[in-house]
Amino acid sequence: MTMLLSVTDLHVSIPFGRGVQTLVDGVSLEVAAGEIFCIVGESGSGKSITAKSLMGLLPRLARTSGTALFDGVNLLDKDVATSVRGRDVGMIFQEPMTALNPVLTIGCQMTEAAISVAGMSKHDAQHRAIELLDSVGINQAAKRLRQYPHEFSGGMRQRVLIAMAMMNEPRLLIADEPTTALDVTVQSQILHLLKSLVRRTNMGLILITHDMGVVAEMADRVLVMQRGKVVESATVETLFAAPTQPYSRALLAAVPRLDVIEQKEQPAVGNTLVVVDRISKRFETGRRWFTRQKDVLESAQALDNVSLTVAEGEVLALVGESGSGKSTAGRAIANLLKVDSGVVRIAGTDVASLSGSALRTSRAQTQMIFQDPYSSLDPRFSIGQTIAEPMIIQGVEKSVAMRQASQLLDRVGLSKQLLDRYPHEFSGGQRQRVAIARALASNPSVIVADEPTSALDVSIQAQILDLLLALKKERSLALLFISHDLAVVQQIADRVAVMRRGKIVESGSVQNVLQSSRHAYTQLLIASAPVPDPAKRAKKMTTISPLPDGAEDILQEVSPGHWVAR
Amino acid sequence: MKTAANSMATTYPKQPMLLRRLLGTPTGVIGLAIVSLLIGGAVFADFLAPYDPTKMAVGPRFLKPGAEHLLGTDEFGRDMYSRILYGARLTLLVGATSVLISLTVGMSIGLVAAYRGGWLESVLMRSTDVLFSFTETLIALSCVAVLGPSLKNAIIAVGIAGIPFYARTCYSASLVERSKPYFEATMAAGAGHARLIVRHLLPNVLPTMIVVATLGVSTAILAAAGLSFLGLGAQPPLPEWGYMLSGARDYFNRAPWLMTIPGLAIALTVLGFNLLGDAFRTALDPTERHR
Amino acid sequence: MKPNSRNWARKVVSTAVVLCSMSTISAHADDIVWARYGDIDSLDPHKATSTLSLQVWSLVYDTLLATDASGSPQPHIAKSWETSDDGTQYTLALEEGVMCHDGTPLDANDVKYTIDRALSEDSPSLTKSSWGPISAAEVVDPLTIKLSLETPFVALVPFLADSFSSIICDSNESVESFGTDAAIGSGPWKLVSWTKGDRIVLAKNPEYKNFGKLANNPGAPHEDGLIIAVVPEPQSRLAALKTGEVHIAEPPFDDVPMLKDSGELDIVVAENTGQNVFWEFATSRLPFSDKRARLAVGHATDAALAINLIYGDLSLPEACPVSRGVFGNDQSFCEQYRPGYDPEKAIALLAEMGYGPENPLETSMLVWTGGNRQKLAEVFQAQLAEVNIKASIEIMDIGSLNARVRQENENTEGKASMDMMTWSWYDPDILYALWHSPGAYRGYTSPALDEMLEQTRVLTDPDARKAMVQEVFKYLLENGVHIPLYTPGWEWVFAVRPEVEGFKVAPFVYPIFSDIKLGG
Amino acid sequence: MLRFIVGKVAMGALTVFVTTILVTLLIHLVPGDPVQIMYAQSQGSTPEQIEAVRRNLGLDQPIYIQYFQYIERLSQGDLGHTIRGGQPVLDVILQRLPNTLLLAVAAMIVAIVIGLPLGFLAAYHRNTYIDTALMGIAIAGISIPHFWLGLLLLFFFAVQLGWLPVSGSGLANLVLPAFTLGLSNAAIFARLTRSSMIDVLEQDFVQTALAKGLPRTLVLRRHVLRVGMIPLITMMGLQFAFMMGGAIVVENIFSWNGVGRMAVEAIFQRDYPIIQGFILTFAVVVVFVSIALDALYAVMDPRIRRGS
Repeated sequence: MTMLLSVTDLHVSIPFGRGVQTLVDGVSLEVAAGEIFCIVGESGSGKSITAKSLMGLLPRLARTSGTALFDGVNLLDKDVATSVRGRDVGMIFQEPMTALNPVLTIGCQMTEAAISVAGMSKHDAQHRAIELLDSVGINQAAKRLRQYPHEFSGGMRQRVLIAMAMMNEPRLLIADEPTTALDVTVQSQILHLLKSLVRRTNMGLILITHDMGVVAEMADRVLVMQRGKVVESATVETLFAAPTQPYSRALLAAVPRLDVIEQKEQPAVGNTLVVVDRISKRFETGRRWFTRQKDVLESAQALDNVSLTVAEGEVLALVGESGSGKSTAGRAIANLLKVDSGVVRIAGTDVASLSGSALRTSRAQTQMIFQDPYSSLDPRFSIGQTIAEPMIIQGVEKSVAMRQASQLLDRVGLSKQLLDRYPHEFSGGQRQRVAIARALASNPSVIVADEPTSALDVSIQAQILDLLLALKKERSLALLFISHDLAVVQQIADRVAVMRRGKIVESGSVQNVLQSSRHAYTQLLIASAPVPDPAKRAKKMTTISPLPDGAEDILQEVSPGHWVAR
Repeated sequence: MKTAANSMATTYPKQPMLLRRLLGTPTGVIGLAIVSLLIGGAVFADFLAPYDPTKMAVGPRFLKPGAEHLLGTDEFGRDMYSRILYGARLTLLVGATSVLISLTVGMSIGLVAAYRGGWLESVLMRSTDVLFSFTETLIALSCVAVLGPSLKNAIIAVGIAGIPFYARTCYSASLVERSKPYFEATMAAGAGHARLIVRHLLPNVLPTMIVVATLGVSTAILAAAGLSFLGLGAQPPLPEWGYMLSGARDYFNRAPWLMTIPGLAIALTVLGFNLLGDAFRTALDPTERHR
Repeated sequence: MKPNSRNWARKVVSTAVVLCSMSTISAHADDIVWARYGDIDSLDPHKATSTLSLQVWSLVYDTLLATDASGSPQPHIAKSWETSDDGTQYTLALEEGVMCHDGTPLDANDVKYTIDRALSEDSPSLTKSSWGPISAAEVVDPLTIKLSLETPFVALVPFLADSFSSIICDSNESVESFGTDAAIGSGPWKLVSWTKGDRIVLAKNPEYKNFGKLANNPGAPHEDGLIIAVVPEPQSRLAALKTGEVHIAEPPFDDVPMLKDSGELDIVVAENTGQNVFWEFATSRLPFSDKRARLAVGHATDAALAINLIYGDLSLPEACPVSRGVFGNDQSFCEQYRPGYDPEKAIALLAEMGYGPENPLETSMLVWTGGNRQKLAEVFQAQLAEVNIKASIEIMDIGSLNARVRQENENTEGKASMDMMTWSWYDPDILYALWHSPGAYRGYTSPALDEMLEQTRVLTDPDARKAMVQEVFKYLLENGVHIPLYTPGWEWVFAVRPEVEGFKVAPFVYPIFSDIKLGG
Repeated sequence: MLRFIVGKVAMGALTVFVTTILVTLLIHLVPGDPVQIMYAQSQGSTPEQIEAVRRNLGLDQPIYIQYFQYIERLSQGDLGHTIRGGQPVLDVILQRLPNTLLLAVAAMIVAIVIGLPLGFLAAYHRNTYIDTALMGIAIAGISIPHFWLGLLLLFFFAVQLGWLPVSGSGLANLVLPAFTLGLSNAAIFARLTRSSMIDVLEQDFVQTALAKGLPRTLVLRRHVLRVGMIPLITMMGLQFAFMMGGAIVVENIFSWNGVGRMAVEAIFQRDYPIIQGFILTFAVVVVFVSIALDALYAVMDPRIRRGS
C-alpha cells in the first residue's frame, strides 16, 4: 500500500505568556489511499491542532517543525501548501452551523474554489456541485444551490460541507470531529456517508474524534493521543482487542457500553416523590417585539402532555435528541419554569401553587446539576461560599454552614483545603463535583441532573457517574437524569423515558426500553448509537430511513411498567 | 467537547492581581499615570497652584509660558498653571458626578429589567431604546435648554444623557448572567430576590460596568467640556477647560498657548481614562485581550 | 449587491462631483460682502428689535426723516414737517417720485399703512410705544400725511429718522411671505434673497433717490450688489477679510491695534452710536432696594480700566445715562453725580449694611452675550470681589436678559441680582421708557422721577427740555438707579479692506454702502 | 424580512411619538414664565397682551389639550413661529437641515474611508505592532475633543494659511467641518471595524474557506469583509446619530449654517419653538436614517432577507 501522507516528528508550539507551550509533541503518522485513519483523544490531546497544522490553519504565532509529506510536498511549508490545500487535501469541521458563510449562497460557496483556483467554468462548477449534493443525499440540489446556509438543518449543512470538500476530488480528507455537534441519528447518517465516499473514491480520510464508538465504527487504523503525544498507534481491531498502553486501556474501560448489559443490583425504591401529571409548555419562537429573544432551538411546543414519576432511590433517565423538550421538563420539575398546564407534585405538593418563602423552601427540595461546569458556578463566590449558600439561605448559621460545606466537599472527592478557592482554578470535572456538593447542600430529596457529563471527557464522565450513583444510594435521592447518550443511560438509570418533540414516546425499565424497545424512534436511537466494538460493526443496520412524524398521543402499556406511544 | 474550547477558563482576578495586571500593559501604565496625575493635581491644587486661579493681574497679560508663570498668563493676567490645576478639579468633578448619575440610574434600570422580565422589562428597555436613539448630545442639549446654562446643569444633563447607554449595557450583561446555570442553581436553592440581585447579579455585572464607567468618564468629560465650549456649561470665573478654550479663540493670534493648553489638557485627560478603561477591560476579561 | 472596490470608488467620485456642482454661490466681482456675527431676526421692521436687523432695514427701507452726522433729524422722504402749536399734530410733506422696489410709487398711503400696521390691535409692532400716543394717521393728499397725537410727544421726530419707523410699502399687504422671504421697501438696496443663518443678498435699487441720508451719493449705489454674510467666529471674519472673501467686517477686538499698525485693513469706528451700557438693579428687595448697595457697586467698578483691558481705545467710559451725541449728554455735568471709582467708599458703604469679607454681598450679575462682554463681566466680577461683593455671572441672550430682569424685579424674594443693561436710542425719551412707572422692567420708579420724565416729553422748548433731562440724569445717578459704564457698546468697529472706498457709518451704527466703490 | 422592517418602523414611530410628548412638555419644564420670555423684546407689554399671547399659544389649556393641539398643528406642517422675528419654524429648519445632513454624510464618508481600512488592517494584523500602533492612534483620535481639533484646523488652514473659505455653505467650506467630525469618528469606526472583523476572522467559515484552498485575499474580501460589514451597517445608524450630535458643536466652530448652530443660538435666545422643532427634526432624521440602514442590513443579510 503506498502512503498518501506521511507525517514525521510533527511539533507545534505557540507562545504563551512569557514562555512557549507545546501543543503537539513529536507526532508521526501515515495515511494510505482508501484508508480511514482515526486520531482519538480527550480534550487538550492535540488531535485538532495536528489536523489544522496539516491544513495551514494554525494561528499566525504558532510554530511548527517536522515534515508532512503529501505527494512529495511538505504540507507544513506554507508557500507550497496553498497549491495542494483545497485541491488535493480537503477538510471539514466540527460545527456545521458556523462553518458556512451565512451571507453567501450554498452554490457560491461550493463553486468559488473550483472557479477561482481550479479554473473551472461557472457552468461546469455548478453542474458538479449539483452532482455532489445529490451524492451526499440532498434533494432538489439545483434549487438548493441558490439557498443560504440558514435554510439548512445542521445535518444538511454537514452534508453540504462534505460535498464542498469533495468539489476538487481531494485525495485526502481531514474531518475534525464532524459529528460531535450533531444528534446521534444524524451522526450515524453522516458517518455512513463519509464511509461510502471513501470506499467509492478511494481517498484517504483522517477522522478526528473523541468518541471511541465512532472510532470503532469507522476506523481502519487508530492513533491515540494524549497531551500532544502519541500514546499508541494500531489497527482498530488490535486496539480494541488488546490495547498495549495503560492510557488506551483506561480510555476504553471508561467508555459506557450500550451493547454490554451489566448486572445491576435492584435499587431500593421507596415512595414516589415526583409526580408529573400531563404538563405542557409552549414557547414563543423567533424574535419578539417587546421581549428578549428566546432560544431559537426551542421548538414551539416544548412539552406536550408529559407525565412521569420518580421514586425515592430511583434514577429515571429522560432521553432525547436536541429540542426534544427533555431539559424543559427538568426545569419544570425543579420549579424554575412555569408550565402552561398540568401539575408537578413533589412529595404531594403542587409546586406551582406556592409562592414567597414556601416556594423557596420547596425549591430547595429539588436541586439541579447543569451541563456546563464552567457557568454553573458563580465566578465571584469561593467554592466554600457556593456550597454553603443554600444552607445559609435556609437559615443555617454561617460557621456551621461552612463546616458542613467542607464535609460535602470531602464527600464529592475534593480536598477541604480547596474551600477558599475560586471556580476558575478548577477543572471541568472538579467544578461538576462542586456543583454536586452545592446541590446536596440544601439536603434535597430530588435531584435533576441535566446532561451533567456531556461536557466532560469520557474518563471524568465515568467518575462523575459513579459519584452520582453512590450519592443517590446513600441519601435515597430521586434522581432525574437527563441525557442524550443511551450508553450512559444504560449504565446509570433504573427506568427510562424517551422524549421526542415534547412528548414521551416510550418509557419503562432500562431492560424493557433499551433491550426490547417497541417504539420505532427508540429503536432508531439505539441503532444509531455507535458501538465501541469494531467486531460488532457488521451486525448493525447500514441504512436508516428517516422516521415519519407520528401522531402518537396515547401511551399504551405493552408489558408491566413498559409504555409505548401508539 | 463543545465546551472544551473554553478550557482556557475565564479567570476572575482578586484585587491585588487586578492592579498588577493593569500595570502589566503599557496601556494600563500610561492610563493609570495620567489619571493619577490628574487626581493628584485636582486634590492638591490648593498646594500646587502658585496663584488664585481667578485672581486677575497676578502677572502681565498674555505672558508666554516661562519660569515665572509655568504655563503663561491669560488675557487678564491670571496664572494659567493655577487655572489648569483647578480646572482638573472641575473636570474630575464633572466626569465623576455625571457618570455616577448615569451609572446608578442606568444600572438600576438594567438590573431590574433583566431580573424582573415581563412587562416591566419591556417598558423600561423600550423607553431606554427610544432615549438611546436621541443620542447623548441631543439629550444633554435639551436638558440644558430647559435648565439653563451652568456647570451644575451641565453635569445633570450629561448624567441624564448617559443613562440609556448604561442601562442597556447593564441590561445585556445582566441577561447573560441571569441565563447562566449558576443563577438558576441559586434560585433552586431558594434564594430571594434581594440575594439574587445583590449577591449574584450585581457583582458579576460590576466588572463590565466598571469598564464602561471608566470609559464613560472620558465621554462625560468631553460632553461637558463641549457644552462649556458652547457657553452652555461652566460660567466665569470657573477655570473650566472647555470654557477656557472657547474664550481663548479671540486671542489665537496673540497668545496661541491659551488655546493649546486647555485643549491638550482635555485631550490628555480623556486619553487617560480611555486607556485606563481599555486596560480594565483587558485585565478583567482575558478573552478580550486578543481583541 | 456584490462589493466591488472600483465600483465603490467610482460612486464616491460621482457623489463628490454632485456636491461640487452645488458649491457656493460665490460673490460677483462687483458685489460688496459685509460679514457680521449674526443674522437678522426678521425683514419686518415691526417684528424685531436687534441692531443686526435694524442695520438691514435701513438698507432696504426708507424713513420719513434721516439723521445728519451729529445725529439730528433731517428731512428725507418727508421734505418738510410742521407741528401744531399744541404739539399734537404733525403734518409731513413727502418727496415726489419715490418708488417702491415693486415699481409702485411711495406715497402717503404707504406711510399710513405702516403706521396703522405698527399700531394694530392684533399684532402691533414690538416698538409700538415708541410711536408715542398717535391716535390717527390721515392721508391729506398723496404727498401729505397728517399724524394726530393724544398728547404732545417730542420724541416722535427723532423716532421718524430711525429704522424702527421704516416705511413699509403697502404692496406688501398681499405678499404672504413678507418679513420672511420678501420685503418691499424703497431703500437703496432691494432684497434678492435671505438664506436664514447664512446670508442676505441685496441688489442695488437703480431707481433710488437719496434726499437726506448721510450718503454723498444722490442716487443708486455704485456697486451692483451687497451680500450680508453671517460669520460668528471673529477670527474667521478676520481671515475672510485678509483673503478678500469679505470686504467689511467686525474684527476681533484684540487684533485691532495690530491691524491698525500694519495698515493692512482700515479701521472705521462708529460715532454717535447712541449706545449706552449701564448697571441697573433689582430694587424690589434687599440689598439693592437700599441705595447704598447700588452706589457701592458704582464705586467698586472701574469701567475705564475694564473697557481698556477688553476693548483698548475703541470704547469710552460714559458718565451720562444717555450716550454722547444724544440730546442732553454732558460728561462734565454727569461726572459730578455718577458714583466714581472708589473701592474704599464702596467697602465702607457695604460695611454700614453689614457686609464684609466674611459675609460678602452675594448677587447674580446678568450679562448679555456677544462682543466679548463675558470677558468684561469677568473683570467686573473681579473688581466687585475686591469690595466684598460675590457676583456669579449669568450670560444670556439680550431677549432673555430683558425677560429675566423684569422677572427679577417682580420677584420679591430670592438672590439679589444686578445686570449690565444696554439701550441704543437717539433721544433721552428712552429714559421715559425705562424709568417711568411702571418701568420697562418693572424696576425702580418714584413719583418724583415720573413727574420729571413726563416733563421731558412735553417741554417743546429745547433749553427747558435739556434742563429737565439733566435733572433726570442727576436723579438717576445720585440714587444709583442707572449707573452708566461705557459707550459705544456693540457692533461699532469695522475693519475694511483697502480697495473699498467710501464706506461710512451713520449715527446709531447704520453703515452706508451707497458711496462704496470697489477699486483695485 | 417584512416583519423585521415593520418592527423597526414601529420602533421608529414610537420614538417619534415619545419625542412629540417630550417636546410638548419641554416648555413647561422651563423655570419661569415662557410667555414673558417670549414677549420680552416688546416694549411695555401689558398683562392683557401677555394673556393674549398665552391664549394664542394655548398655554392656558390643560396639558393634554395642548398636546393634541400641538399634534394637530404638526399634522399641518406647522411647527409654530420663532420668538425672534416670528418666522415659521419649519421654514427656518428646512432651510438649514440640508446643510447639517450634508455635513453628517460627508463626515460619515470621511470616517468610513479612513476608519474602515485602518480597522480592517488592524484586525488582519491583530496582536502585532501594526495593530498596536493603529489602535494607539485610534484611541488618541477618540480622545481629542472635536471642538479643539476643529479650532486648530480652522486656525491653521483657514485663518493662517487662508486656503479655505470661512463662510458660506459650499463644498470648500465643507472640507474642514467634515474632516473635524469625520476624524474623531474615523477612530471610533476603526475600533468597531477591527472588533467586527476579528469576530469574523475567528469564525469557522473563514477556516472552511481557507481549507478550500481559496487565496487569502479572496477569503478576506468575499468572506471576511462582507460578513464583517453587516454589523457595521447597524452601527452606522448610531454613528450617524452621533454625527448629527457632533455637528452641533462643529457647526458653531465653522459657522456652518446647519440646524445645530441654529439650536445653540435658539438656546441662548430662549427661542423654545425652534428648540422644540429642532429636537423633533433630529429625532425624525435619526429614525429615518436608522430605518434606512436597518433595511439595508436586512437586504444584505440573507438570514433576515429570507428569514421566515
